[in-house]
Amino acid sequence: MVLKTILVFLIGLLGYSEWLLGTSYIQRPIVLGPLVGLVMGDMQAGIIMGATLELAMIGAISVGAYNPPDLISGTILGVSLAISSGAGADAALTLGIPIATVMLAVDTALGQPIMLFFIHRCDKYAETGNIKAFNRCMFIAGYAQSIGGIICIPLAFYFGSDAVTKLLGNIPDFVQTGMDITAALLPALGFAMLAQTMMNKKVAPFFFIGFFLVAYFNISTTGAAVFSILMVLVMVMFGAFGKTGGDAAAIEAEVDGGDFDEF
Amino acid sequence: MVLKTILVFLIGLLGYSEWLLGTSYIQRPIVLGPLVGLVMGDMQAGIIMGATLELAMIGAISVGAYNPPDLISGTILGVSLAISSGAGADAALTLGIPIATVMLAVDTALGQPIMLFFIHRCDKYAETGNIKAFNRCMFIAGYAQSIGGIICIPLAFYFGSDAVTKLLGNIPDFVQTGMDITAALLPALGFAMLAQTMMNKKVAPFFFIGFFLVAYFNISTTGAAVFSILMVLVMVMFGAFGKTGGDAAAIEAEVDGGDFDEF
Amino acid sequence: MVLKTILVFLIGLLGYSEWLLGTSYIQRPIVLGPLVGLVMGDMQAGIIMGATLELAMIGAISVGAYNPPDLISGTILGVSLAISSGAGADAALTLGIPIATVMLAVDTALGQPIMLFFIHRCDKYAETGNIKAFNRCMFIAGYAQSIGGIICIPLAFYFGSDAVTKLLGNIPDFVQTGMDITAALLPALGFAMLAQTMMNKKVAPFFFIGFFLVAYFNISTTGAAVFSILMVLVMVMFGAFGKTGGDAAAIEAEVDGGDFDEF
Amino acid sequence: MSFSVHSDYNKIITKKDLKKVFWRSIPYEHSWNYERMGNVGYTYAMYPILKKLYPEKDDLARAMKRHLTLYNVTPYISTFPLGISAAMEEANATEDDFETESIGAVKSALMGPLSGIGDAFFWGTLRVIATGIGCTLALKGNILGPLLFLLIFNVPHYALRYLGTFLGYKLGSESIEKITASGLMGSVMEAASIVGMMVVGAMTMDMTAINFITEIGSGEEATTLQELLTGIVPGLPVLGLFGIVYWMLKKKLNPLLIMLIMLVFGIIGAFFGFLG
Amino acid sequence: MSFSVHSDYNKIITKKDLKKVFWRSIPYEHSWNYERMGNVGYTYAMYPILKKLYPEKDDLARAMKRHLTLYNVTPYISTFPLGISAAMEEANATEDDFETESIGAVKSALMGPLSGIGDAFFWGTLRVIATGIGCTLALKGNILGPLLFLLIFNVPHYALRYLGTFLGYKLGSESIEKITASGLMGSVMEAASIVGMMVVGAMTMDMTAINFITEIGSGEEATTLQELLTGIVPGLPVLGLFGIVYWMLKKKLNPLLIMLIMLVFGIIGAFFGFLG
Amino acid sequence: MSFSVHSDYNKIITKKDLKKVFWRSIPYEHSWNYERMGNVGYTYAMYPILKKLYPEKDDLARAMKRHLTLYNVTPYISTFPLGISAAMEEANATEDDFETESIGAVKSALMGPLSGIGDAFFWGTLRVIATGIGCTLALKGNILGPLLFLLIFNVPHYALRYLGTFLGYKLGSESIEKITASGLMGSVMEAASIVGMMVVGAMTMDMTAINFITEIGSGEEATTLQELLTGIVPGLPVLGLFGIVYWMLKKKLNPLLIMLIMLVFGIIGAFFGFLG
Ligand SMILES: OC[C@H]1O[C@H](O)[C@@H](O)[C@@H](O)[C@@H]1O
Ligand SMILES: OC[C@H]1O[C@H](O)[C@@H](O)[C@@H](O)[C@@H]1O
Ligand SMILES: OC[C@H]1O[C@H](O)[C@@H](O)[C@@H](O)[C@@H]1O
Repeated sequence: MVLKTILVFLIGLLGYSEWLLGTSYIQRPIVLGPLVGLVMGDMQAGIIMGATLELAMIGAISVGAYNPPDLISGTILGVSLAISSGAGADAALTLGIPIATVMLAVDTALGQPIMLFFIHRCDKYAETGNIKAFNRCMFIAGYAQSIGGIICIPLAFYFGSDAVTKLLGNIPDFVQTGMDITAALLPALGFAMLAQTMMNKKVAPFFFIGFFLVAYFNISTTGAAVFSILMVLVMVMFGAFGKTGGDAAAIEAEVDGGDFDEF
Repeated sequence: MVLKTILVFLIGLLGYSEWLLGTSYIQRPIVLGPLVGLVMGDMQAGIIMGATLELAMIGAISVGAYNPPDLISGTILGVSLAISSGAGADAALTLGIPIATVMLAVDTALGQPIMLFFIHRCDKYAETGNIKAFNRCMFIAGYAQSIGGIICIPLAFYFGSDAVTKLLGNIPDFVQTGMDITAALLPALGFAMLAQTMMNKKVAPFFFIGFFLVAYFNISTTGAAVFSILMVLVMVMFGAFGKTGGDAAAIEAEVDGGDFDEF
Repeated sequence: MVLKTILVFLIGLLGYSEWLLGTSYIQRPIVLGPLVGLVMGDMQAGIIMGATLELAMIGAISVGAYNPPDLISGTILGVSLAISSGAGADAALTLGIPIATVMLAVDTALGQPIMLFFIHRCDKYAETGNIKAFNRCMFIAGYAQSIGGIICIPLAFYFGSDAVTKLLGNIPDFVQTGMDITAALLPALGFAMLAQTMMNKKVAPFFFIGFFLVAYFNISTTGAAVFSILMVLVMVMFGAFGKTGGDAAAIEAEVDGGDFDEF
Repeated sequence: MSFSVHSDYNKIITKKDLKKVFWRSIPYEHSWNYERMGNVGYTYAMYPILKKLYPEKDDLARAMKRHLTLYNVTPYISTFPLGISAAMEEANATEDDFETESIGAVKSALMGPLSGIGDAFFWGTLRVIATGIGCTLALKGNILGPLLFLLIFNVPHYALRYLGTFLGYKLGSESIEKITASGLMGSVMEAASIVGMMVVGAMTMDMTAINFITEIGSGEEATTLQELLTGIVPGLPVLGLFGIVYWMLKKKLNPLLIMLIMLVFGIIGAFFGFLG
Repeated sequence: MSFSVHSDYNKIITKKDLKKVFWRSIPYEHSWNYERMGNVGYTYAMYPILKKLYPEKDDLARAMKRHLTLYNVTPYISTFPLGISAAMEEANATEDDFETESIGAVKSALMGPLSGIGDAFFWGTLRVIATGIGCTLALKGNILGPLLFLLIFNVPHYALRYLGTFLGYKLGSESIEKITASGLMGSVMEAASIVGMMVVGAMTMDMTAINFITEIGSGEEATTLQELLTGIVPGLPVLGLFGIVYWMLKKKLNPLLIMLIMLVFGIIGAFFGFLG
Repeated sequence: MSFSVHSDYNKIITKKDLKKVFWRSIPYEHSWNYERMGNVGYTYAMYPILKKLYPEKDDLARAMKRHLTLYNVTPYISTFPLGISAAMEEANATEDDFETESIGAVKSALMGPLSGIGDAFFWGTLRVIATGIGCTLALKGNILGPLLFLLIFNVPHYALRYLGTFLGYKLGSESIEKITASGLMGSVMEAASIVGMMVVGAMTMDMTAINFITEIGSGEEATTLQELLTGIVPGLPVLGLFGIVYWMLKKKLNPLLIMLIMLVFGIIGAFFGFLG
């Protein structure tokens, strides 16, 4: 049992290395399923269960800002429990999906804040030029976001997943909701930091043009890019650039230190 | 009965002073109801009936150009009749709402044209500097639009509202419809007068840009304002203003007295 | 029978001369019906059947790029068969509509390519200044697109339309579908040829602005025209033209022979 | 920029004058009409300012006429644009090169956005809250219902209406000073008139309506004249109406006459059923 | 500007020439094709004008080629752009510094809006009225049905078609005179070519269609290649098609050959089911 | 322009350096976070380039900081913008008048469009195909299922990721040369920063979300605070959030502190139910 637990732990680690290894899809159920099957002594079942979970979870990918359930813990625990209890592929589904959901909650509530702490350490080390520490923090940050899964997979496998899930289920709902809300707010910080490096009086209006093109007309970012490129081309053709617009210069001089900086 | 009629008339007058008194909501059923109750000797009933009407009419507010039923006559006559006939809050509703609708028709058909006559007197007195007359016309104009209600409330109360409503119901339908149509046309006159004070060759295209932004993309006026501000900011930044564009000047010289003035 | 066949053929020819004669609606069922009736000896029936088909086919007009069923063959054969078999107006419908549909297929599959061949001859003759040949090709081109109907109407009338329709029905489906698809592709060729006569660096971005205004916001071509006129007016007012923008000139010099020409 | 509402009164207008504007803003909606909306009310509230700034009768008349053009704003914050107008009129009266048209342009540019915000807050939020609380009590016959209803709405209402006057004046006079100092007055005036013009264009489309309901065709092909026209260019009927009225004004037709023509047109349209 | 349709004929083109244009506009749609639509018909109608303006064979050939580019307009008002083109060709033939490209630019800019108005009026309104009246009578077997049908439609049709010729010419020549006098010819040409280009871009998207129906994935995730491409950028497939054709033309491929390639592509697409 | 991917390496960066970038792009998403997304991964991949270009420790630190701003792109084509950045950094290190800000502007401008294309191809197409084939086999218990799944996806993935590096570098360095030669560097930089700014604005709206679910009113009149705010101006809540955060950064608040404030705000919002 201890050996199996270790092996299962390693499969989990492999899954959580997905992004370290090029986002190459090694974390998908169709890949992890067989490995778990091998450990549990029934690879055939592992392949089939993996494919079943894969199809059921085909929509669970992260594009943009959507955060899918944690397929890794779901697959590993679901498949291993199903095989050990002699149940079929359906059981892997019924066991795996709630685990994946709970673990997503744990990871957002616990993993994300820890991760962001290390991301901010990277900023510091970049400034001091300590590249080793930078790399280390990056490495840790990546695993930190999966801290829940990394700890829970072996525990749940060893002690039975029921016990662990119940325990974790005690995190109050509002904490998870709050974390989800925060995850949606956070890009504002990233974009604000980015905008600050680019902002000056002359380009500021364009930030808002892009913003409101999306807000009012519901077009995609690509659409905003298409129109901004065409607009800039027209401006170039009609000589908007190059001449240091007398007005603009005067305005900069005037409003500098004025309201905009306070914004 | 005569005393009560006078009191009811005064309540009506108070209601129609709503806009003179800061649009402070004294005309709402929840406020007028209790006053009518007091006059009719059952304030408790007035409060309840007022609140009932208030909730039923919660959507009857004038935002932009929508013209709601005349709540004042509806409330006063509805509540007073319901109380005097010993009926409940429901009766106030069933009596009040048709009255409010008929009175709206009377006020649009009769009140609005009279009002506009006095509004135009204001223009004249502003020009001659006769401020007293200006104020008087403003005062009259405001009550003129409610002329129907002001006259009808005491009459209906005294003679029974059935008789009066029937009488007024004889206004042909097409007159009311016609007045409603005209009310929607009239802003064109106001905006044309406003545009005329602002129009010149250089800004004329922007009138149409604003117009068609709303017409084609169905955005709000605020949206048009947002985009126009951003556009103007860009123009300022890139020095569109200040230089008396050679072309523009030439064009003005050329087309002056040309087609546009005829528009 | 031969005389009638000739007369029916002439009616067909008249119908297919619709566009030669000013698109004056002589091809509509309501007009052709009576003529066919006259030939068949029952003008009254022809009038009624024509009107019946007319109403049923009221939507079958070509506006923009939509290609309606071939009403000419449908009406002529439908009405003549219905009258000769002593059936009523309903029969004219049931017979006429499938014929119109099959003939549309034949005309797109056969007529269009032949027509385009002659259209391209016109280009050649315009260049060599051979105006007679130009006119001849134009004349032929117009009838070429209706080649199916012109041949089939007398044949079908003489041999019975069943036989002919069956014969034509043997054109495989995918050919007709393919022709329909091609018809929708062809404007790209026309517009590309047109664009090539107008394209230069300074106006190229505007092609894309027009294109994407329609693609992203789903407005009509007229809408794109409205906004482009307003935009150009603003540019004129603020002096975008006339000065040979230093930048623009430099760019032209630079990118000439560059990527854009390869596009 | 601190958030104190008190500005320096170093020209002609005093705090007392602005207080008058506040008081006279109260009947602002009394004369609200379908032709030029709050124009008379606005002018009424501006009167003390204009009177003081323009001792000459002719100047005063011209100034009043200036404010008698169409205006619309949520009444509860009407003092804010009034304050700005006061500051601009003051600049107009005291500075030589001030472009008088900018007063109207700025007013116009603010109409739409201010109404959007004001309506959302007062009609959409505060009123709904007041009605909710008031009715809950009143339905039980409690006289506190109507009283609370009035208080919940009117305390913030009058507070904001009062503050708005000074806020508007302060914003107006400070901006004018800044812009004058920067020597960009010309550009800013032009920019303001462009924004004003666009907002007027947008509002014309937004607030005017004409609907030709004449049916064309029958059965499935049936459509109305309105659909046909807006199918060519959305807003065409409104634009046509606006164009005709604009042309009539150019031809010096009396606005009252134009109004009567519109009235007759509307009633005829309803009678024959081509308008709806 | 008065509304008389008669212009001064003080250059080369006479009223008689324009009448010829009107007559030759009648077969305008006879050679309507999917590639360049009304191009041949337009050129046919322009011929008498071009013939007169360009006595040199080479000039004439070049002028005809100029009008053989894609054109589309409601046939009943085709004479209006024809009249404008006539005036512009005249200016081109008589003035030295006239930019020939502007003839095509103005034509292109008018395509979309004129068709919009023309279709709405003739196809959408007049035809429906004529059909309604005609059918009501004809259904009772009355021969007046078809006759009235033709008259109701064609009397206004030919009246407008006739007038359009002179109106277009007048508008064209007067505008040219005005613009020449103002010395702004250069700006106006540039402006016209911009509007023309935008309209051509808009129509390319509007009137070309290509639909890759290949399915990708299955079940709930199923989508088509078309949806995927337009999901990245709407109009991408049409733009790609246009780009390829444009590139082929640049490479001097014969348009007839390009057409054949498209035909083969379309049929193969239908056969293998990747186009629909 | 030929389509060979090999460029001349005539400055500092060599092919070997770019290969390092490719290898180091592999863990790109490992440190993907909700605050600045792929920033650390991007910097990690850029490191060998930066190290070589900026021997001075200070310069290097500044360069790294430059790339630690928010970045997002489909991981499989991350090497393409990395290649461009490499070329631009090289120009920055070797040319005197290079505007450093343009490096970030170009990166930002490419974020949205590249992600759109990359996601559609990799997530939308290739993955779905791989899953389809893989699962069909695996459901029968065939071990080829998972293997084919991995191969079908990863062979094109790594091929494109590898090529992208050199393609990006080539495009970047060639464009820079061309632009430098034309003397238009200034204009292009300005143009790039405008496009970048617009894309950042668009993405801020696209990728940030805040939803005030507090209900206002009851019954039919019921609405939420969110609807009220977006009814005034769509995107207002997101813009407000962005504005506050921007202001906090201006006030030199530590980003980590800001993040904590947001976290607390989010959890309180969830607890009291005003956010959702
Ligand atoms: O829309 C602004 C404003 O318009 C009119 O003045 C009235 O309907 C007001 O109630 C409203 O606040
Ligand atoms: O849309 C304009 C025009 O397009 C084509 O030429 C035909 O469909 C005509 O019937 C139509 O009027
Ligand atoms: O949208 C681009 C990109 O965004 C994030 O980085 C992740 O969701 C990726 O999977 C995705 O490709």
